[in-house]
Amino acid sequence: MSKRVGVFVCECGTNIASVVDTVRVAEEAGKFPGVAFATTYKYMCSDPGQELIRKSIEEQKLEQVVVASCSPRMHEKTFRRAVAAGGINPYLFEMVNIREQDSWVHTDREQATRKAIDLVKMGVSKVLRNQPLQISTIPVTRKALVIGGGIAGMQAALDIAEGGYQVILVEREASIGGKMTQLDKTFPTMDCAA
Amino acid sequence: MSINYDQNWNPTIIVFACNWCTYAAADLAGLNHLEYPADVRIIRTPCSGRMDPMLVLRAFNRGADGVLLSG
Amino acid sequence: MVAAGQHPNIELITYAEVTKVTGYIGNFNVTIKKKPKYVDWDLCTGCGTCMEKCPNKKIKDEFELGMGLRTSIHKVYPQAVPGKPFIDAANCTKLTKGKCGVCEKICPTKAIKFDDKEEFVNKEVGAIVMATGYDLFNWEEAYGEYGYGKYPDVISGLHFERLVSAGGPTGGKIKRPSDGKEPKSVAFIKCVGSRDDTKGKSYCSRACCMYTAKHAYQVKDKIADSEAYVFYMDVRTAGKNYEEFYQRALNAGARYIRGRVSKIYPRGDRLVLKTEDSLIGRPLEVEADMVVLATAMVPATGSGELARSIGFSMDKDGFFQEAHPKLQPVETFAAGVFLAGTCQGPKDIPDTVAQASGAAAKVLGLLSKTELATEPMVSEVDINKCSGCGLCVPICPYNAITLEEIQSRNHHGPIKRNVAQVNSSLCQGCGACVPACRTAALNTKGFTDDQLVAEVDALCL
Amino acid sequence: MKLAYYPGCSSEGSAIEYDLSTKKTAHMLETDLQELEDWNCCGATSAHNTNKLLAQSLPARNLAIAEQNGMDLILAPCAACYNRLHSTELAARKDNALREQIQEVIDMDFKALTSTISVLEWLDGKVGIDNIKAKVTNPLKGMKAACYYGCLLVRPAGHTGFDDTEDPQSMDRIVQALGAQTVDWPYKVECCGAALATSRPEIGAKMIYDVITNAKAAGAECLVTACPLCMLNLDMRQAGTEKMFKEKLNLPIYYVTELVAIAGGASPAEVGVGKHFVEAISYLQSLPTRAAEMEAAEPKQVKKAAKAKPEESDGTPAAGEDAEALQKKIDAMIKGFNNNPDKMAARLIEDEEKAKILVEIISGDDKKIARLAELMVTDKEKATKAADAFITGELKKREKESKG
Repeated sequence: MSKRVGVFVCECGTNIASVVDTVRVAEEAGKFPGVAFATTYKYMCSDPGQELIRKSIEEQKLEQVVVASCSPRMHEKTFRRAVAAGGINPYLFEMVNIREQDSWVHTDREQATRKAIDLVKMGVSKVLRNQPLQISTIPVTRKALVIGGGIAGMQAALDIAEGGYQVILVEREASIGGKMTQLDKTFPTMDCAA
Repeated sequence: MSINYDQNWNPTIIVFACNWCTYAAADLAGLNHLEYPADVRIIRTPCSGRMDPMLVLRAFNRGADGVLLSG
Repeated sequence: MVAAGQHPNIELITYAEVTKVTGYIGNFNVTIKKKPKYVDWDLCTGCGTCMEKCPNKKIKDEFELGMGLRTSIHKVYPQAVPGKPFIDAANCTKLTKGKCGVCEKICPTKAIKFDDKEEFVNKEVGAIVMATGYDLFNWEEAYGEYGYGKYPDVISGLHFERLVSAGGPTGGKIKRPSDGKEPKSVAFIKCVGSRDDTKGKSYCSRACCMYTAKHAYQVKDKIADSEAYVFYMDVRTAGKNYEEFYQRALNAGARYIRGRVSKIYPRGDRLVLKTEDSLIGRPLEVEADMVVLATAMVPATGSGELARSIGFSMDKDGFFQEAHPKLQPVETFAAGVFLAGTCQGPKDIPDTVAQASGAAAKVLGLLSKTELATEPMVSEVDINKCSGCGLCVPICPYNAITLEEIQSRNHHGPIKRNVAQVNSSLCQGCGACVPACRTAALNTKGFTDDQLVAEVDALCL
Repeated sequence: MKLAYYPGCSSEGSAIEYDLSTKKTAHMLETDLQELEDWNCCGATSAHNTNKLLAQSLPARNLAIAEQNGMDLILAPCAACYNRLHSTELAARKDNALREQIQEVIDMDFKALTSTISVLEWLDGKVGIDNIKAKVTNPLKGMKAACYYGCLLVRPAGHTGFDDTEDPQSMDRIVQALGAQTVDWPYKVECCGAALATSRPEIGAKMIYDVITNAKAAGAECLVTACPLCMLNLDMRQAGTEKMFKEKLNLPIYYVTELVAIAGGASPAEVGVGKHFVEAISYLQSLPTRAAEMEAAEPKQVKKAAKAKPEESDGTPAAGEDAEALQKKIDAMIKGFNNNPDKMAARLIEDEEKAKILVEIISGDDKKIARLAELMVTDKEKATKAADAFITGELKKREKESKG
């Protein structure tokens, strides 16, 4: 497999850049084997940030991408889309968490920067071994189950039913209504609960 | 109980963190800006069930000072 | 409520519980236990003759929280939906002692079915909305200073709702449970079980400030020359028109006193509340005829087991855990399972309705697709390496691995052998099977041994 | 049973009778109390308000002495001593660093192995109610006591753990075992205000007043405590409180151990009851008379209940009549029903039509007549209601028959 990794280091405004020396991280990343291109940007998840990734893939003929920014639980999907828009398989991408697990939990600039460099190195080594993966599909049973027939359950069931789908509403008691039916009037309008 | 260690020593500590709990918890620590030593390096695993003892041995073999499995 | 009961797209299954959920997003298989009602609701017209004639009339009515009486064959309450009665087996003399059977004799449609049995049905669904609601904190077990429930005129807010309700045991007249007298002075205590780390829960139950304001207003409104005292820690009125409603209660003459009540004890036929006015820093004693406690909301009993069986988590208080507190407040960690209402955390009616509609929108988004894209980071088998030992099969928590026979060949020629196969729709990519595989035939895509080793090496060297 | 005994400073001064009676009780219940040698002050109030480590080291030294002597349990009768010793032992078990620090301060080995118990735990939990009952030779019949636990003995929750913090029952069980009655009253764990006696006497006196009047309102004739400070406050300052509120209170206060010892045969004087400020011996002496009065009053109470509703002159039994006289009245009523049913019916029902029906119903029905007669003697209102019910039932029956 060709080894042309692009590394994109996000500053997240000052969230990352105030603790981690992002420029140095990008410089160091550029020296890792396989890395063809490394840069920083203020907000990598923003439209211009994603455009930067897309354009760099094209211009630098990148084959794999590493984004060093926030937690993958936050923006992994965003960047997979950006990578795909650049024309490479979205799974030839790795995300490195230098915000939640670095800049937000450390205060020593030198140590945090060294950690960020290590984490980027880890991401690059991994992405070099990534395989292109294909998304498959599964069928959907177009029917919903609502457990509990109180206010929440009835409202959800009605909204789904109004949307045109079948709903099964299961209630523990012999009548739906839940606690609501025991209430008298309800604030702030003081209209009747049932 | 207290641990005395060289303040200048930067150990290599590898954490294998389950994506669903420990990794999320580490993110939550970040959200709350709870500070901890910067020697910790987290490797994300899809689940702690994915952990292979081989990986722990590999880490020690390559010079890690400590390994934490959490999930 | 009636709308939910009549909608052609809604199938109501009441007096039933979900006991088992298997499958995954878009393809859940649900087992529902229908408890025996002893009445065939297909035949029953809901005429109510059986309820009139049932000789067992002295059963404490759960709906009225024990303040009213009901018969053994009964509806949950008169306007129940569906409007049909069922038999409470524990209190029916026919079912416990084999005597009576009056309802069976007089039922014009012969709908009574004393041999009714528990029944299990299976349903296929694509999405699940959890709306299991809340229970009230059991203050009688925790608050000795309020008498552990031994004073009949110390009641919960829900009791008060029944007392002011036109359909309640007193026909909407506020009367004391002890002697049926109209209370001239009613004291309300907020945060009973809420915001109390020692005896109750640390969280705020959110709805109590407003319903207590409503109760105090109702006392002033319904009882002439009455006093309504509200003992509070804070008055939290964050909601549209909420502050205005609180002011309305104040204007009606409700007396708000900032202070915790440390003790309630009887004096004659009244109750004394020992408390303080913390704004002026003075201890206080207030006499009242009735005390209403705004008790905390806690998760509904049994909801925890349900969550565990489906496979999503709960928070420290037992409420269902949303996938993200800000960005995914109606989703759970189990894809395709959504949250609505107080099962996720204490909330009032407007918030409940809003969240329920939010959950419904998520469900509609899901059901509008005929097919779903799946995460490709799942396990795969290298059949050339697989020895067919089957160790991985019981390890998989999602039952995604099976042994299949394949045609293969060795140096003697073609043979048949077993190899493991992963169902990629069921596989959640946890990778538990990988370390179990002795021949390294299994790997999780995206988290292969090769990749993880590379990460370890990158960090250590 | 062998217990280490920590008397505490008050046992040699204000609470001599607590010490005396505890020792007497121990002797009677075959508990071997071994007083700690060279014990020191527990540090209550003064130490834990000023220095946390000191407040834990003072009691820890006593615990360490008990530990050296191999004692598992240490009895601390004073509520404050109990609290300080017990909380120290819990804190030291939980926090090893603290335990080591305390060791350094007291210069002794301290493993926090000994557990501190209160008098109530000892009597209720270790000796047991049945064993106390077995030793009672002089039951305190006739005594109506309010068991007063005070603010400290069963608190904080999850710390003392031997009884409920809001509605404790252990002392009630002990006092009942001695033959006395205990009252259910709401002030059993309220503060007596002892700490305010010198700094804010007007508040302190109000708190004393509240505790005492509440006990009396619940029907108590004396108060039982297990805390020397409560005793001091409620007993010594009762006279001052009476003066301040211009009201005679006169409620004798006893230590629970005094009562156990006396019920076990000790004389009140020998356990120090004579040392109390509020005279407390005469109430004990009056118990046999009170017991006799109570017994005599019991059948009367039944009649009082029967008399609860005011009635017309007919059939009302005068107070003091016995059951025999009651039966006579009932018999007379039955006779009246049999001989002159119309008149009797008129006495129950005003409406003539209805009265007529009643006569028809009861004629020849001995059971109904007997029931009505009995009710007329005991409670005429009920008799009227019963008659009404008979008539309504009959009318319904007739209506049905006419339809059928």
